[in-house]
Amino acid sequence: MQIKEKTRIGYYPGCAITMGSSSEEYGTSVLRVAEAIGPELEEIHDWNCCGASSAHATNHKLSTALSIRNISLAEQSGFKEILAPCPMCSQRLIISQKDVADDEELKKDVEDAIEMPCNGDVKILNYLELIKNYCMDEIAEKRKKTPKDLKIASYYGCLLLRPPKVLQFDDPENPTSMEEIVEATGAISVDWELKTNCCGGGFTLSRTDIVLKLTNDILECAVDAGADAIAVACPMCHANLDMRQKKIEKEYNRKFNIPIVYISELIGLALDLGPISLGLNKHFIDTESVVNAFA
Amino acid sequence: MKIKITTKELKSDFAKEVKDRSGIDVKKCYQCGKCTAGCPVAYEMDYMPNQIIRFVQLGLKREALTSRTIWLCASCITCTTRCPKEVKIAELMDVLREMSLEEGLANPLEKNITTFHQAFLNSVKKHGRISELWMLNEYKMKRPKTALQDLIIGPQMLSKGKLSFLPHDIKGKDAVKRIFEKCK
Amino acid sequence: MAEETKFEPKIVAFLCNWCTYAGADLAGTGRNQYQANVRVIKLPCTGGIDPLFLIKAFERGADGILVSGCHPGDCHYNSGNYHARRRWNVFRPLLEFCGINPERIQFSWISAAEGGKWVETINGVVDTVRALGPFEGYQKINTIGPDASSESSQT
Amino acid sequence: MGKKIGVFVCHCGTNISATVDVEKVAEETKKNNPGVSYTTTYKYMCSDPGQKLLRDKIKEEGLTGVVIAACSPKMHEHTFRNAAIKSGLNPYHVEISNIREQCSWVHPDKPVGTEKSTDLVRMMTEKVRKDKSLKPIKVHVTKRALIIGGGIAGIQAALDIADGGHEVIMVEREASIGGHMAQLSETFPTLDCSQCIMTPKMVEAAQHDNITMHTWSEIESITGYLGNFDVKIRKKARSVDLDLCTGCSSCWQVCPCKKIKSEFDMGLANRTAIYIPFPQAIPSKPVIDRENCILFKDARKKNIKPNDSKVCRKCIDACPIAPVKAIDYNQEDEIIDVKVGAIIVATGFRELEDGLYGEYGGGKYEDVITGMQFERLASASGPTDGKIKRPSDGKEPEIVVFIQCVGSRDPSKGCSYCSKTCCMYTAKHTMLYKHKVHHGHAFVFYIDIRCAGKGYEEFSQRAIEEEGATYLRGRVSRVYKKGDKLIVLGADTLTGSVVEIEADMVVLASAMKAQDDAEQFAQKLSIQYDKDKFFSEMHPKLKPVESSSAGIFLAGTCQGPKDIPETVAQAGAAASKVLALLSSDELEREPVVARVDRQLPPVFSTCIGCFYCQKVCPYSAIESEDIKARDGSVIKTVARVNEGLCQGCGLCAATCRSKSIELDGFNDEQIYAEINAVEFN
Amino acid sequence: MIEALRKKAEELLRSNTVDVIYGYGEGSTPERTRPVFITKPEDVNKLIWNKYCVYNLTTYLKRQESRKLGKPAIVVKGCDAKTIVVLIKESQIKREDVYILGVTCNGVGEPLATKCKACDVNTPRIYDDLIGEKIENKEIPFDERYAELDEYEKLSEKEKWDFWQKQFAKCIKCYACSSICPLCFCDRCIVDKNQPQWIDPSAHPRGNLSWNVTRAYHLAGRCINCEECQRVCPADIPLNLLNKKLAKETEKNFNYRSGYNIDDELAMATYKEDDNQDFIK
Repeated sequence: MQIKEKTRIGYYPGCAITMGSSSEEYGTSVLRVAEAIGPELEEIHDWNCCGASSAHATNHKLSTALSIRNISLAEQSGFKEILAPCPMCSQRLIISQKDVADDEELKKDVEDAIEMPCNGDVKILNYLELIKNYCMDEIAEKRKKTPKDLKIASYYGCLLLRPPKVLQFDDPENPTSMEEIVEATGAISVDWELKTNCCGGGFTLSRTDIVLKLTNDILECAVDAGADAIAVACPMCHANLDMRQKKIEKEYNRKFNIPIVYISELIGLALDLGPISLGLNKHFIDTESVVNAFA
Repeated sequence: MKIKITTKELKSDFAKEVKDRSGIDVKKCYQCGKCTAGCPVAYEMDYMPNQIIRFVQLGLKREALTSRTIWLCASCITCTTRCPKEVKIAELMDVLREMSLEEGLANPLEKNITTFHQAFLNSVKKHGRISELWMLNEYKMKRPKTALQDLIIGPQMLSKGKLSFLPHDIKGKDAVKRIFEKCK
Repeated sequence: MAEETKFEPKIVAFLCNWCTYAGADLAGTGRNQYQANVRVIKLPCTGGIDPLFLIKAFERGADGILVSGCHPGDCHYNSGNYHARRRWNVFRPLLEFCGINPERIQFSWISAAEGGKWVETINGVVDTVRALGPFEGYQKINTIGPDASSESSQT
Repeated sequence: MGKKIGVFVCHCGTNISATVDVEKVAEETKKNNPGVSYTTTYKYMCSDPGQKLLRDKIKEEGLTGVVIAACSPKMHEHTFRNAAIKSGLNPYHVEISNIREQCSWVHPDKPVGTEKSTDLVRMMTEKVRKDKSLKPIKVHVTKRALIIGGGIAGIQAALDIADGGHEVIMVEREASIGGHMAQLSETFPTLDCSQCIMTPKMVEAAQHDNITMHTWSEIESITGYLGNFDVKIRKKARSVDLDLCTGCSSCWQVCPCKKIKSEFDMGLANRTAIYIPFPQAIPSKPVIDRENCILFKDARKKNIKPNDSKVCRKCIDACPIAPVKAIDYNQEDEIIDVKVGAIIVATGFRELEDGLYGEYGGGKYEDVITGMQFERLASASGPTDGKIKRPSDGKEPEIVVFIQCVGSRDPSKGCSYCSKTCCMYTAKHTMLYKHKVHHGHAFVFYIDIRCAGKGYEEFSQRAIEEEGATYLRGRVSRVYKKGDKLIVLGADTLTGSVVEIEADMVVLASAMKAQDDAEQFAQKLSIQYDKDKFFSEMHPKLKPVESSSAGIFLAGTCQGPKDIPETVAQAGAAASKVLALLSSDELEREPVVARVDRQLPPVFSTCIGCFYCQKVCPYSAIESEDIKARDGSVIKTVARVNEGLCQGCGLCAATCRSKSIELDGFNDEQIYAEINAVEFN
Repeated sequence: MIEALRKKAEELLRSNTVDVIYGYGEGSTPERTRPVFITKPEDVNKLIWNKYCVYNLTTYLKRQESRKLGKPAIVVKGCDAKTIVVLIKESQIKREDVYILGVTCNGVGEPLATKCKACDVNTPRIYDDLIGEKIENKEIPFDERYAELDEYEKLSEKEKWDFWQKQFAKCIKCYACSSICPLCFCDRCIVDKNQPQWIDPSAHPRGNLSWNVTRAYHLAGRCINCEECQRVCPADIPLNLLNKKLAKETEKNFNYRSGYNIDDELAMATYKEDDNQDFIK
């Protein structure tokens, strides 16, 4: 095997997936997988929240400044690429980067607010992009387990794909990146229709009713397509599909009980990194069926 | 409703204001309704997304800024993605929300949503990052009616170690605070 | 010299045959009056106007020049006006750089249907150039030394 | 040496003389312009006596140049030039000074008008001084027309020209003529069967004595100009000898490759490898699809001549023609040279490709079909014998959703224009569907209904009022599969609501696009095309069938989306233009053309051969010419103007830095004289 | 570097790849160089390369005297190499008829020539052989490349007029500017056309403006900024300012830089439908 020098990539976890947060298992599994096969992830020093929907929904300049501060910090540490596993974060960072590139005045204001310059030459990667760019060969080489007949519905949601002209990642209507990764872990991809639908995202607390309806459609579609589990790469999708699942079942009177797993967890299972260390015990919906498939 | 167009309305040139702020040119929209057709939240909205654009086209500022629709938009960007005329509709909603807050016109029926955004940003302002528990706390205090709906989830999250009691302050939290000040 | 009569600028207009010349004719048919300071030189197309023509007109003593042709997309020769536009895009800043007021050379698209626009444009050019005064700079060098034009048949 | 110039100032009744002192103009002109030997004024110069005055004075005074100060040259330049010819003066020594439209009518102050008129007359006398005799350009005409494309446009134009008594060469790249119209089921707004009106025309064209047809052929190159085009046609190897073959069908009946998607049936049915595209094809003789035929595959693999392959050979064995079989595996492409005088381009359109609309499945769902596919489903000679059946399972669809503007009016997919025909054909589709599936429901999503044509509005209203189609105003955002249904997410902006329909089949009113190779083809012909790659007409209003190159005309959808009546009308118009052109042996053209400087050796030409002129010429009228020494070595390469192609815009002349190109009628000396003659003091 | 150059030159001559090398040779003083035309392999030691090699040798591509020597290999700096691109685009020479000996260059002249101050072609963008260590070409922002113009563009209309009138008044119509210019290759220059005489060829001040404006305009979208015109002007007229102004406008309006890309269409022989027309009413 070739010994490659590990590429150094800035790591921007974002609030949702750090330890002690709602989706810490995503962060944990991303880091575990990176240790095993990925490039070297180095946390951006003293990063701050990207502002998420709340910022861009109410104050464009604030939203841009909060995101750009992180990019500038990364630039100062000499990173050429940043991984932001949370698609809310990666989307905000990419959009902000483009907005300042397109608008000199905004750039000036933002640089003034964050008290730092911003060159804009750092590339921001979402998690699927990172895996596709750096880890596909490694997964093939180092895969230890092959799941038995595990059918996975890959769920992208909104933020990985849209707006496509800015993010420029995969086909916005029929993406296939996640399926390729799922298949690399040895699982079977099921073709289903709602993989790019919206789960209601940030409305989980403020308009739970909307979230319940949208997630019900998604769960129903995946289950009807024969999926044993749904793979995601977004903490919000996960929160809505996993934590809210019991409530959905009650509200719409249908039993799903379908595990929602992070794509990083799936990779981790294929590499035999151990379910607990990947955080699979932290899910609301029991993930045992998935873990067992890799036995 | 009746749309009354007066010189005052025409002079205000809402569409131009929107364009100057965001670069979004609503004149391009020819009202095909594809945004509405694909909107996952449209069923809850008081006006369809295309109608909001129509308000902007016609200079009906108040109608647009007091709508519930702008708050119900989930920013899933399906509309922008599929718009045949490349109008950035989701981004337009952002601008309208901003203007709505500035003018104090945010629809009280969607107070949950505006309060959530406020609680979220307050947490960022204070700590530099989100402290989910404290953010939740602030939100629930302000919107007590919503407190019950997450009664089951909260404790379960705590038990799985998913809600930390300690807010995590970043070193540069003062810098973040200054960002908030400068971006008012 | 005291209260002499109002300065009447001389304007040379280079027009394309198909649009602006016909537009100027239409202004006539409609009896739309305008100032008489313009002398029209008709060419098939604005694409056929060499910047040398403009230089020559200034040399001869023009105070202002108008170049006018078909609107983009309407050129009788498909692309003549587009090529012309490219030329003016570089020639105009060059003259400006040399200290010639760009208002002395104006460009317009006037279609065969725009008699009104022709009238407005001519009046606009005449008024603007009248306000600028005679193109003394050029006329001054014109009078130094012998007249170079061997072709001249004027007095 | 000097010219004797006569100046005639017209009163135009009082149109001029009311505000211009014409006598004074004449007097001043005579006084101040040496060389002006005669001046006069006259009440109406354009009247018969006025013209006679001109003719007489040219003779009497021996005038070699004339200025008429009168109305705009657009009015009577032609009149006066013709009068000059009658007195033996070359007409290009006559110039018009426009003192009516551009002076007397717009300047009410008489002294001002008089002064300006005097100026204008002087400018023209100076120009006349430099005028040269020009001869009209004569171009020989080859009395034969080329028609490119064998669809309804091409066929109509070919028949019209052939009936007019001229030879027509028709080139069609498919194996049969007929084009899209042959694929259609019924036609709007009368619902008559397309085949029934198309097939007789196809037969007529094939049997016409004046029409030579080359199917399975393409244009290799076209050179030359108006009246004299040299055309190379590539007759692609058909593998079947058209003279020997009788179209008996023995070969395609035995062909074992039966699973090839039929292009004619839009992929809804299969064909064999040796095939005729459809039963009524003309010529009704097969072609071998060399990509898919197993014999050819074998030959390619083994790198041997096809006829040496031993694989299959069933078709040749079945061919009853003897002693020489009609099938020739080794047949090669053949290049045919023809000379023609005029060309009609009728290359048609293509339907929008699948896959562009990911949100409608991007071609993934069998039951989401295009408009052309629906035509085949509805056609009595189609794969389902005219029964409306879903492609996936053959079930009769109970709810069909028609989506309009798929690819039309959609700049985000690179297509901003309206395809013009879809509103009508969708209305037609709903009717055909309702006629065949009485209990079915048709829903149409539209943005605007555009049915401007005779009987069109009534037709589309009939679809709604009588046939019960439900029209919903809004675009569809998403189509996806749920079970065996298709979920259509649309909007109805009139009620302000989202509409979700569980449909059995979806029909996309796909846009009409320019042919894929339109751009290269246009370059081959030196004709212009628009941003959507449709060929551009010379003038959008007044020259709608002329291309930007003289002698090349446009018919049908290659110029832009249009329906059958409009296509036929345009084809007829193009044909009549060609007939007019072919009616004379020689063409005369205004001699306003550019000319590249030529000099005696050793200079030959001041042209340095930078060829900027060639790059800016809108008509590809600039050629390069090698000036050669006696030993054949090239001394220099310079530009040359092809008079047949030049339209006289002067772009080249203005582009030339050394002023080595000049435009006759507007040459350097003439313009210089005009500029110089402006009175600046 | 000189050794590499000489070796390559010798090789090219010996193999009959070319008939002549246009290069730089020693001048009368160490600070001077002069063009040399090497036709014999044994003469290659006459070739030199140093920071005094300011000229643009491509001007010899248009001259009959040098053309007679046969197929050339020509020593070019990055800036000079751009000329060849234009000459090829304008059909004055075929690519295969010239062998390009590109030299990498960190700037010439003592003090450094103005043209070198914002150089982004230290390594030529076109060559057959590269002599010298490859230098990464910088990307220089638009404003910086045309900074030289700033002080003149700032002048008032009257100041501009006066400045240029003073400059043009010095012109003696010696035409050194056009004869040195590698892109002024017309057999008959426009001033030599006398029917009609568009431009007064005598040293009349009026003709001077017309001549200088026309000369500059004829280089619009073509000049590659070698500054040879300015260097040879006996009256020290800052001719290159005019050329540079036009280069700036061409780039600003048409996004075109002469000599940079052989695949670009010549700026003044093409157009875009959305070209600027702000100034057209």
